Amino acid sequence: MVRRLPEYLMIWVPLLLSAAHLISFSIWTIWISFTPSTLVPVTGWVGLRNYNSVLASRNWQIAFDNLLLFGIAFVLLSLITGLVLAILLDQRIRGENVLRTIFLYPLAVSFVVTGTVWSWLLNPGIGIEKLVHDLGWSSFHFDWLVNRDMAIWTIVIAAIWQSSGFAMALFLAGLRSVDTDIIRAAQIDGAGPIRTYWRVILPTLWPITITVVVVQLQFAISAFDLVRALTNGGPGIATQLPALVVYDLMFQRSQLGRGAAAAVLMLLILLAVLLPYAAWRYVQRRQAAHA
Amino acid sequence: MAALSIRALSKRYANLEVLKGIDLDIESGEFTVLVGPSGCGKSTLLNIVAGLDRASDGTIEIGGRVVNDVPPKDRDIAMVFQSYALYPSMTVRQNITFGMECRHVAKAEQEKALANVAKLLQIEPLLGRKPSQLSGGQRQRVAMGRALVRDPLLFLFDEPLSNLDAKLRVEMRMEIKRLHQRIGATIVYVTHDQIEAMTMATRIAVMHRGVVQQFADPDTVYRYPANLFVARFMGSPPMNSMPARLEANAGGPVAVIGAGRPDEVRIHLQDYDAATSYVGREVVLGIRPECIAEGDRVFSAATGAPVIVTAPVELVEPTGAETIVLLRLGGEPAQARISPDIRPTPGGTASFALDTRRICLFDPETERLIA
Amino acid sequence: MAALSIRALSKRYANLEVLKGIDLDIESGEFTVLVGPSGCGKSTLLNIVAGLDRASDGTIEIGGRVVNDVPPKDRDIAMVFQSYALYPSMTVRQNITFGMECRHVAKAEQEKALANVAKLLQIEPLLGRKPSQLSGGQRQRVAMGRALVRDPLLFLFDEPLSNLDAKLRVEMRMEIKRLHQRIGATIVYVTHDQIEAMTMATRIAVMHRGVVQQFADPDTVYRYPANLFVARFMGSPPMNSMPARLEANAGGPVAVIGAGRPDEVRIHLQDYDAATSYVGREVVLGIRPECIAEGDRVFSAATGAPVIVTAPVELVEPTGAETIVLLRLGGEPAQARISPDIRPTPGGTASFALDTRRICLFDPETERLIA
Amino acid sequence: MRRGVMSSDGRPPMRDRSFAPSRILIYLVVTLFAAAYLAPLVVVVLNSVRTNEEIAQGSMIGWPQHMAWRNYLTAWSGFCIAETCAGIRPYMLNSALITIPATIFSTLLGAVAGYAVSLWRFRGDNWIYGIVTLGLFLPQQMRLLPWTIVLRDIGLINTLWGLVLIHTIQGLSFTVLFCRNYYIAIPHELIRTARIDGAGFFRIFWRIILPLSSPILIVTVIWQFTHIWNEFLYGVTFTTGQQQPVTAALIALSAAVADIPQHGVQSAAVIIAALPTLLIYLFGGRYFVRGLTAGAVK
Amino acid sequence: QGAVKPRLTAISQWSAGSDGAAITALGKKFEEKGGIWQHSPVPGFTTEMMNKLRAQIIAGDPPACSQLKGPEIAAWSKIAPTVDLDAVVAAAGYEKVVAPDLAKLHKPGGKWIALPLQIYSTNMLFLSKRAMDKAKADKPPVTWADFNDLAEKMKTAGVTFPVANGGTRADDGQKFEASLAGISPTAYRAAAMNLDKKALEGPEIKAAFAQMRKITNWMDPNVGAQPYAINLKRFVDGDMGMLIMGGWAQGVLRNAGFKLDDFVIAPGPSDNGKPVFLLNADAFIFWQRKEPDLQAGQMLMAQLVMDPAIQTMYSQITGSIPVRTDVDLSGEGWSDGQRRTAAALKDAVASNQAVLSLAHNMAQENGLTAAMIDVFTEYAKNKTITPDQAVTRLAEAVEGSR
Ligand SMILES: Nc1ncnc2c1ncn2[C@@H]1O[C@H](COP(=O)(O)OP(=O)(O)OP(=O)(O)O)[C@@H](O)[C@H]1O
Ligand SMILES: Nc1ncnc2c1ncn2[C@@H]1O[C@H](COP(=O)(O)OP(=O)(O)OP(=O)(O)O)[C@@H](O)[C@H]1O
Ligand SMILES: [Mg+2]
Ligand SMILES: [Mg+2]
Repeated sequence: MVRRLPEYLMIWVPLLLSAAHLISFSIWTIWISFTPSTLVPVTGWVGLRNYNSVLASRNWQIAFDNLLLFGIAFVLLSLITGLVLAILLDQRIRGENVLRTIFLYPLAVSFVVTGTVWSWLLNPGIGIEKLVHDLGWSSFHFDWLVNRDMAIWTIVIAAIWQSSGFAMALFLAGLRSVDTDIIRAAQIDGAGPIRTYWRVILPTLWPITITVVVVQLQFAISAFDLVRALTNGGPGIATQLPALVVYDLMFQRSQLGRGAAAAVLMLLILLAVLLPYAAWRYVQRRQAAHA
Repeated sequence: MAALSIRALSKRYANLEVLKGIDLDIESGEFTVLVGPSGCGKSTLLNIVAGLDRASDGTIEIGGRVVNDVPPKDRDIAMVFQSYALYPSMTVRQNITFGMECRHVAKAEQEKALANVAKLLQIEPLLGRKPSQLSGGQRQRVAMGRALVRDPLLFLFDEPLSNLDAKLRVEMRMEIKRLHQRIGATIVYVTHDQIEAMTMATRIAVMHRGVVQQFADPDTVYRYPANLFVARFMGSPPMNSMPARLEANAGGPVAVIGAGRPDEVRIHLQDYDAATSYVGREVVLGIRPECIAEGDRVFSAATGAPVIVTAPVELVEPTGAETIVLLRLGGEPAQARISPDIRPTPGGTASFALDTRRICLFDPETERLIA
Repeated sequence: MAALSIRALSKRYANLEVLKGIDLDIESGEFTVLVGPSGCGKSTLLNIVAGLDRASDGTIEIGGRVVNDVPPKDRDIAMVFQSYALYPSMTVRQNITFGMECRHVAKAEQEKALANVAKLLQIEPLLGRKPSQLSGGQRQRVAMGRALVRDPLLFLFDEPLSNLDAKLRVEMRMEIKRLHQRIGATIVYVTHDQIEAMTMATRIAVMHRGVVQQFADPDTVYRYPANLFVARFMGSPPMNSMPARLEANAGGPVAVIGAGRPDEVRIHLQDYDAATSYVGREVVLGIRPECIAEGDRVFSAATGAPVIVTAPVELVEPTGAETIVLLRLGGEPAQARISPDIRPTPGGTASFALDTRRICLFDPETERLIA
Repeated sequence: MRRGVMSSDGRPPMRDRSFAPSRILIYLVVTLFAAAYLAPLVVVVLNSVRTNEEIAQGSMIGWPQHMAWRNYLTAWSGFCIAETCAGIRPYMLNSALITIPATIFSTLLGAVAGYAVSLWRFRGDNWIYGIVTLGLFLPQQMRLLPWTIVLRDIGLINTLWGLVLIHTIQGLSFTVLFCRNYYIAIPHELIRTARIDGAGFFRIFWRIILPLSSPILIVTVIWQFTHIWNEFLYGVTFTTGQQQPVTAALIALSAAVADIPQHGVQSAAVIIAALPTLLIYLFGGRYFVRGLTAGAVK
Repeated sequence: QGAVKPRLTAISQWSAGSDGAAITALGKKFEEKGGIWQHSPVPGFTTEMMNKLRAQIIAGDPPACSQLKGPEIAAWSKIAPTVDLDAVVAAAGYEKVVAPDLAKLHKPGGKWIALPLQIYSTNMLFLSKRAMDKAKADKPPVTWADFNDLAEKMKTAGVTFPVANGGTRADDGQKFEASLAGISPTAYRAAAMNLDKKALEGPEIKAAFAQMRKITNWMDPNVGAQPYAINLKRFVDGDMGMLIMGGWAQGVLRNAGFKLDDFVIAPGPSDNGKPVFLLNADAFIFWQRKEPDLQAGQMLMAQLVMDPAIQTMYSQITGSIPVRTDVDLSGEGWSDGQRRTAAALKDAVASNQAVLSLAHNMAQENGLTAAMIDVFTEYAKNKTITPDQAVTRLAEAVEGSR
């Protein structure tokens, strides 16, 4: 036992620190969500009051609706974008390395910068719309950023720009690891490129797809910096998202208890996404074990 | 009619010439086996025939039509891969019908063809399963089914049995052979297992370094290997080869192994007319291990008495069904296959009978069979 | 002294009993081969001996010391894996000396041991290379070197040759055998290649479903298989087995195959005393394919004349060195190995000689050898 | 083991022999995508050499009238954050001082833990591994205050080491996940042989596993480096004045709400600040894709 | 004292621009007096600054003084001990020169714990000279009716957007508070400052929302979340007409290179003709420290902040007006706008029309303010919300975050 102490320390200390901080922080937040804390954490018990007021607030309701829309639209579109890019790059095209770098580099950029730059580009007064107007096409209209109904889509655009490279990378790797013989078999069977992709190659990618969906969903749910820099929840409160609401309540509005309640609600949303995934993984592993 | 004609086919990858002027004519209904060591170009040749790779030079005709520029799906071929290459996301049923679906075959017809093949291969109970739920042998059978359902001009098999264990391999080998006899298809079959080659082929093409070394029926390949490479490649343990001198003699030439040594071995060559021109020169003498047996063996159908020699024994390996003995003939090492219940002592000497009817002589320069 | 003693060893994984009370005593200097079909527990047993897995029950002694609780590195063993498991990031030299480095052997001593081993295995020119720059055979040799350099009480080999091609396998087989003879090490060797087992072992342990079916020298295993499983597992093609009736007769019992049929085959059992108690009962008769040969074959050292039968031929498979014939004896299917130049016609009949000295009888209930 | 996932051989000819029109279409679409992905970068680069006046009088998108290279000088060492007029240079250094150790620690510890979880197995490993990877999903806003309390209690508040600690521990979620998924594909025989050879946990790690780990280490290093480098919230909350990371300096430049925006200098600063991460992707991108496959698709 | 060298640790969000310049100048003065100035700017939103402050308070290491304003002073003073400044304030005779409403905010428990530094009015009206020329107007509007007339005139005269604007939350808040305060300072006091339930649902609120809708209709809808400063050029060029903004816009305009005669500054519209002053004051709160040098630093800082010369210097840099009502603005270095602002403040104080800005967190604690601004900003961006609905929503928002 003593002989193996260093290795136990090396294994357990980091893992335990990591696990412990996650568990204790979560418990702490849950506790705070039941207290009347405002500026700083205080003890006390207010039952579900914080939850009720968060759930009743327009901010949260809009944020929740937005999350549904944003989550679904962003995940689907970035999945499709990533897949399309991967398939295009898979065609043995010239300059693949350069293109791959181009699609990946947004990952290197901070969300704040992404949000700021896209807010320039998408702003009709100073960005693309103005450019097109100055070029002479004055009826061109692209004002999503300041349009209540469309502003959420600007976040979708910026988020896709930033993270579809990740999906692309995973899909590309997946495409490249498909057994060549299978593709050859399909050719001999008489399948054209489209049918080959659709029927033979893509169905083998769905474990990757699940990974991509989970990672992107996690991104969608915790999207914060990007939104703050791009729309800051506006126009009005049209692009509120739960992460924004949590931060706002906790730190801007000094309503720590409510913020914690919102955070706990966010965690519940996360669990709603993760539990089915975990269950799926479990079933997968069970099946693998039986095969 | 030639089902497949390959003329002056070559294939280069950058600076590497993988196939060098291959010529092959395969008749309809033939079972041709391509054998050769790893990397000799077997798969490349098959892929070019299938249209999955392009030839650098030469022409390919399938059923009398030049197909160099015809895409794989229009070549009327079916192919079975070593890895089976079953579509992992489709059921067995879908795997088999996918090709028909691509060719827009009517549903009813698909069903009929599927039912036939499934019955033939006895995979009816598996139709609803995914490939991952099948055993190796079952997968192999499904891969066969996918090819069989097409009824093509030409079947291409790329080492279809090499992923199976020994027992299953023997079974599937017989099954494929029976299948060939039943449907009379034209088959080109790649393997590097010589037993498979010998037992299944109507003709064997032995390849080495991108060149077809010999293309003949199995007996000819085994009995009269075109050169030393073929001689050594076919058969396990391989044919023994040793330098020998041809001397003139009354009843035809005599091959002398270890000439001048006290234990020199003299072999009268019977019916080996071509040998006369080599009299007085060095040759390479090839003798198969099964032609060296224990001293009291009577080789069946032998017309004359075997040559009996006494030779030093170096190593004895009983395999149960026979005993492999490493001995020295005129100082040259050779392997013998003797009866399982005879176990000479390593280090001592023993008497061996040589079946001299099956001896091959090779030119030491060109390594070609002297014939 | 027993180099390795295994007593009542069992291993359970959750609800699966992989090893069921294994007992083995292996003498110092022995070459023990573990054979058995895939999944029978060979690797599990080896891993437990190596200390990489824990036994659920039973004890293991190495060199007289109970090692159940000794970590692998202190058991004084060396192990070679099927995958070789060479350290990919180290050179050959480092791969071989890594173990000594771990045991803090002095540099000079390391060098000496390395030089010895490298010379023995002829890998001196490879010492500076990485495993990825080696061929299969070379890798195998390095893996051996890593084990040899330790000079341990016990060598464990887990299918060390199964990743090599046929030719290399034969060569390496001989090399390992020579090595064993030279250094006289105690070796436990796992394989599922019976030729390897037969030719290398001083004793073979045949395993099936977590139980040792037979533990004996190769000849005994081949000649007197303890039960039908062993009989069928060892040998390729496997031993023919068919139901037969024992009838009393003057010169000892007679086994009748297909009794009552016009083509019944009657075999006088010589020297098979144990058979008498089964007279009048059904048994399973086992006869090896090489004991069925063409009609004019003289089995060497045979004391009596062979039984000659005329039997229908179903399938003929010439392999070059011999011809495998599927025939029917008294209606029961059987395989025969006959001379390569004899090719009976499938569908017709031919005459076969049976070597009756080597017949085995099995109890149909217990499937055990009647002995 | 990871045989040529990205190698280009083995592609069937189907994909490179398609008839010309479809090739042209493919190139067209790829080019359009590439243009869209590059647009923001181009805009920032152009703006970085435009003067503030030029931007204020025109729009954010435009060709520079005269190259205002000064912007880079100002951004690098000129502009003021309150009384300090040193540009973003000192803050770049701070970011490096936080990012480099945190990246190294989280990668190394993650590698050891991933190695332990995947190749050694111990009681409860799956549980703890599951919890640790859940950390990927815990929103960081939620952790800000607890970290404050923790840093206070261990006396690391307002120090760079406090941030290193935070990023190391939080980074473990990612590094452990990816390292484990990578190591799980390493043959167990390697470990077994080494154990018989007499090597212990650490020797096996250092001598055998680590040399095999470069693909996944590249992934975790790239990932950790960019995330920590780009982090802002903890960076401003847990540092003071001269210790702040470069993201804080960038924000200081852009969030002067009551002033004329300094878009030119801001753009130049953004580019300088993003250079380390951009370069990392530029040079490491290819390995990133390769290692990602190994690490993520399990 | 004497032996220790005064030292001050301070945090603020003033990191750049004129704010940065002003605090830097203040630091210089502090150092001239022999102190050690350790200012730590926290860039970003106010939230980040407060996060930082909170973190330091939780860590038991608050700065000697920090930027904080309005009712937050009272709120934060409850979570950590503050310095009693009564003695220094009394010594400087400061209390009588500070507007009473303002003074109250800085002595929540009856004792001075924080000191205001500068004052802005958030409802100043900036008029573009060129736009006025286009509309042939020469006088700034006094009432909302005047304002609306002028806007219409500008619109017809070809000014694309009669109202220049930004798109931030504070911007939208300012539009409302300017409207309401201009319509009725009394109602503003009751509703915005005292959260009187009845006043919150009163007719003035509805009228204010109606006025705000008019204003937003004249604004450029494309501004998005950009700050108002992005439009300064269009404003000066006469493409936009009027800007309702805090006094700080003057400094920004001048920093951007525009001249004083490019624009006119006037008090925001007030229907009763007398200026309404929406007070926004920046302040420092002083946290209790044990270190003698910090304590000395705090005293020094307090003296400096109250010093008329320092206040003059500070306001001249930022464009604000001094907290002290006794500073003479007639001299060099003051702009007309500042003078007019100071005069307006005096008038407003006299007529009890100086009220605390809601949009800039002077009237309510942050939570309430943010909840109310939610309503304003949504109303500004969503023209389908009727003033009636807005009134209801505002009342609900107040109720919901009490
Ligand atoms: N795309 C390629 N580029 C370059 N060389 C190649 C390529 N494909 C195959 N080769 C080379 O061509 C030679 C023949 O390969 P091929 O696959 O046909 O061998 P094979 O006879 O099928 O071997 P095996 O029995 O191992 O399957 C090999 O040396 C191989 O390295
Ligand atoms: N960790 C494990 N958990 C559960 N079952 C296991 C585990 N390891 C091995 N087994 C099972 O134990 C049995 C024996 O496995 P083992 O690897 O010893 O077989 P083997 O004889 O070496 O087979 P092969 O010839 O294929 O190598 C198999 O059925 C296997 O599925
Ligand atoms: Mg091949
Ligand atoms: Mg095994």
